Amino acid sequence: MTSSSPARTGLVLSQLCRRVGQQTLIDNLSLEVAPGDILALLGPSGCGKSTTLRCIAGLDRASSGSIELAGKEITGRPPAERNVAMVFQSYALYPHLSVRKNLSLGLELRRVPPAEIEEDVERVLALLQLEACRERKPAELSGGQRQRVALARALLRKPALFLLDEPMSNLDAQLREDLRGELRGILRSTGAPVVYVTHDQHEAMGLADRIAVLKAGELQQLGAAAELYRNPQNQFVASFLGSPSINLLPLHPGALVGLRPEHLEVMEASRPLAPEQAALNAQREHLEWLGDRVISHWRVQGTSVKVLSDAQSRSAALAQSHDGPLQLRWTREHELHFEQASGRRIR
Amino acid sequence: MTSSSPARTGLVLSQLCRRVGQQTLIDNLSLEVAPGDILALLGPSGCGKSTTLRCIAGLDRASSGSIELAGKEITGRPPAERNVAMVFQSYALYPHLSVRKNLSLGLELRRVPPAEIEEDVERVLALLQLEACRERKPAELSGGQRQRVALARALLRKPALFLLDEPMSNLDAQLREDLRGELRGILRSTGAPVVYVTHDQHEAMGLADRIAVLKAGELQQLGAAAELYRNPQNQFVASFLGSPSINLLPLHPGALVGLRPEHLEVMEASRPLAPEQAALNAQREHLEWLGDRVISHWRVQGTSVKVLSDAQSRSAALAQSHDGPLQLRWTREHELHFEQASGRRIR
Amino acid sequence: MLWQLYTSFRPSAVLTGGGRGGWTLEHYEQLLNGDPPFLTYLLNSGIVGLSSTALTLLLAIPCAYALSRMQAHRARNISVAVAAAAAFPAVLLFLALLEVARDFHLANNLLALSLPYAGLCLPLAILLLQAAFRDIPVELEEAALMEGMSLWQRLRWVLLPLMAPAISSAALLIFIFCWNEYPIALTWLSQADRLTLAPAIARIAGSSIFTVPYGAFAAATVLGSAPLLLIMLVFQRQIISGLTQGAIKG
Amino acid sequence: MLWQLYTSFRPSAVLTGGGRGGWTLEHYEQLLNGDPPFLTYLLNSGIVGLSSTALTLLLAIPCAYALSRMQAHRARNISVAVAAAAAFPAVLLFLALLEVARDFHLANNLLALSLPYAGLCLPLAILLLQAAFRDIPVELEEAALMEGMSLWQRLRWVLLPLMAPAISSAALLIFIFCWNEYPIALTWLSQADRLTLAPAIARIAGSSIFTVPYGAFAAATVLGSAPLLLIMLVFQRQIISGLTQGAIKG
Repeated sequence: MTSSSPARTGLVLSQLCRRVGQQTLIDNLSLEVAPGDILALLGPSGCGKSTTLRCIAGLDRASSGSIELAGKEITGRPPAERNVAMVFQSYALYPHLSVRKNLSLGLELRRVPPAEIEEDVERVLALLQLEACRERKPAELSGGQRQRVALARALLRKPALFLLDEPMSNLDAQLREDLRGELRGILRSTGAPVVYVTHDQHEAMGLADRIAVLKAGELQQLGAAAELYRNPQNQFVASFLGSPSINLLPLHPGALVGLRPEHLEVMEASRPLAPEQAALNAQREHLEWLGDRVISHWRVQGTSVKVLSDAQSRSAALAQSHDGPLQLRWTREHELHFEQASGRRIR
Repeated sequence: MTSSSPARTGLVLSQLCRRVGQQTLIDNLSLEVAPGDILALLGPSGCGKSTTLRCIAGLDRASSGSIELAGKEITGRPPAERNVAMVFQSYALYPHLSVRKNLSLGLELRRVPPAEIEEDVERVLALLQLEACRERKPAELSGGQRQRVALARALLRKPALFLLDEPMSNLDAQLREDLRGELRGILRSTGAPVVYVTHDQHEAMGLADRIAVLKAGELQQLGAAAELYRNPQNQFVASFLGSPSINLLPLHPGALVGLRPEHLEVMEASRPLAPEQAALNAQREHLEWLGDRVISHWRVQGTSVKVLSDAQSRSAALAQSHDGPLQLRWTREHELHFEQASGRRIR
Repeated sequence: MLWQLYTSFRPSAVLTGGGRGGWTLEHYEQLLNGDPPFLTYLLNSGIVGLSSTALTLLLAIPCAYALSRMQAHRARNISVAVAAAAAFPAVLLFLALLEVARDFHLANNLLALSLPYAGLCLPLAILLLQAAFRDIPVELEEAALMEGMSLWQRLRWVLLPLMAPAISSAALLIFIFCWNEYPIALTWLSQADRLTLAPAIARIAGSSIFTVPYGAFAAATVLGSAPLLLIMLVFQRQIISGLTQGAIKG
Repeated sequence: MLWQLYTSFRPSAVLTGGGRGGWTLEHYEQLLNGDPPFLTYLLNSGIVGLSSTALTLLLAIPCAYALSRMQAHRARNISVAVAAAAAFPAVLLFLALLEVARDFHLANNLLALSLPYAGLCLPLAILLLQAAFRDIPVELEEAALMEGMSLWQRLRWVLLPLMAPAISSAALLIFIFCWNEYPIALTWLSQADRLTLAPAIARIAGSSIFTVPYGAFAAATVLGSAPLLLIMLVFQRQIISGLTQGAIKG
């Protein structure tokens, strides 16, 4: 399903840097995105993900390194010559123009024949189910419709690369989830490489073929969602992915042991421990119901630990009951070990 | 853990209505929130949840109905006399004043003795770990710190009721999750009733004791998170809670059958069907990896169906493999039936 | 204002104190048939106002755009300098301007009068338009840039349409300033048929305040302000649509 | 401006064409020792400027606040009316004002002069401040309301501090207008020791343009604009801090 072999015909970033004054916003970033591949740039705010996107678009200047698209070096070229389309976080629709004019203006100014514009616009309007709001102004549209118009404007360009800057962040949580699959399908169908910036791990995992996790301008890890989740290379990636986030316990000197909340089990302290398992005594704090699952909060050796269990599971039942001392247990193979100083994965 | 018996000493809304022109923003809303109880008002944007909060605060006028707080009717009273504290979505910190002054200004103007103010402010600063930014201006704080200052300002008032209007919506997803438990603990410790407005189901489920789901100004259902999830009274509540949202299939004339994605199992069509089970043939579309779980998308009788499985489960393995016709199976007792016209739960 | 309207229709005899009388158009007739007729003044003021407004906007729009897109720090310093220029007392420039007019033979040239007017209005216009440009999200322009639009196309299709309300109000302010401006017009213009409204009315009022022909003065006042009110009414729709647009955007 | 500075330090003989000469302070001496001394004019202008500014702001702030908190539709109509008032040509009011001055014995009263000045500045000040009030998020005021603050406390502690940059620039504009205003001052003030700067300088320039004492005029110009530049420098920090504050907020 995922074509992760990067072809030279897609987007290639080599040792891209951007510095402003003393600050390094992007630090030696190398990436490849093949045609038809969706890459998510994921990280907290200020991690350099938007700056990277703006460098690729040509809106910000790279300090060093190169950007190649479809085999051509585009590093120094002005945005207009890069054949790249971008969907902005604010959508950046022209507020004084109708939806139709928003879509056609760029084509008209590039002297595309009117008949062709007409046909393309109608095709894209139909594809994104926007026919009904053809003559409306952006202010008269809902958030989801505005997002679709912005997407339609990008699609019309038939660009060599799509850039999307948190296109869902202005939408309701529910709508965001519903649109994820639709957006993925449309982006896939273009056959162009796609770079998708987001700070939302669910969005990145749900939409992208591969995820690049950034922190302070540096690439932390690049890979498929499942790979990053199961085999994080450092503590930052382990913490950033997963919800609720991974529990980090100082079980060994100089090292932190990461345990995913879903790998922990609640058990009576009196029950025998299997040889492949480890256990810690725990004090119950409180419960959060998440529909079909339950997060139980525990205090273990002075730190707070979360356990994620199915609502029907024995763990959930024990967490609710109020009798007897309880333990959290886990299988040792699920442990992720990190060096405490550097955060680097040890084993 | 949950004290859901509403006492007359908390907040009581009786048949609250707010109309503006032709529009009904709140439609006959009755609610009770006991002291120490956290109630979440949950719904999509425009459902009237913020308007309800503003009516309780006195910032908007109720058209009819009554609001009672701690046994006293406050419906027509000005906001200043209601003894209610509110945390705004934008935090509404005074940008020209330091954190300390932001906290103390209200008390100073109410002629609280300076020594008392000093003591209270220091106590709240310590509680919310804000000592270090005592002298900073709001613009110099991070999003999470701003939120805590807004919370601190509300706490200082020692009000009879806390109102929170999407206090997390300006924070990163990760931070939001981390702060949930902390916020819950702090609100709980005040012993006052709390009304918490949000459009995020996870936030509502994670924070509140009870959730009131609103749609177009009307109360849809009120109850604990687990109750709403397992036993929704109509299609709207069923769809709004749960992520990914419930699958709705037109299996019977005039009715929709709701099936939660985690209740569906992927199975080879050739395997025998248990008597308590039902099944439908399905066409695989694509997969989303969510760390420890997988959402597989299927086409069933022309509609799109989502299945949520553990990443290690047999369903996930089958969804990835490419051989043989597959079925989605479920136990009949998990079916939720809704009347197609009204969306009302039938059984 | 209403009193002026009333005065302008009363016979002179009544106004100077003697007797009672009916309504009259004598003042208006007097004005319109004067030498040169009053319409000449209106026309002159119109020419000066329009040319000054056009010239000011032509210069102010590029300056304001450049300032709004500059680095915050540099733009701020330049803005303060521009504000300082705006604050420079115009009265103190009269004499220098007069010499310029003489040396370059620009006296009694209505279009040339728009040069000092534009100079005087420019700083304020730049500040007004700069604020409006800054209110347009940069992302809008970046989107246009990504679509391959040139600077001129971005201005023409994206920025200026969004600036319409701000440009309208700036234009209105400039026009009103030029229409009412008195001291420079007084010194630059001496030929009777080249006078703009303000010096013309002042001339009607006469040099001493005790010999004022009230009726004629009132009539001139009415005639002189009528076009401005007319423009206000025309622009009103513009201004309202501007305000509405802002409301929707916000 | 620089040329004026230069002229003001040259002897009269040089300026009128005859001979060469060094630098001189004669024009300044002449001015400062005149009867009344030039400082009187500066002082008069200062009094008029300050009192007008204070009066205007006192009236404009409540109006602007009320307008900014009104329903959008009603506020818009009133704003248009205010804008129309701002556009009314001041020149055309001179005569009416003059009669008011005579009837109420306000001529030669400097504080009374601030009445027409405030009247003229009020519409623009209201519009400026209204825009600034609208930029303050309503939630800030609601938060203060929830904290139990009265209207006055909200204004004093929350709104006005945030308005400081807008109020400063409005005050500056009003002050500059009053400082430079010429026609009304000319007609209201006749006593030599009550003149404000603009009519005083005009008097120095004389009635005919061919007998201008260039040196004295230039010196007066320099002295007249120096305080304004000084105020600009003082306000500069205010304006810059205002701009910075805006940047952080945005």
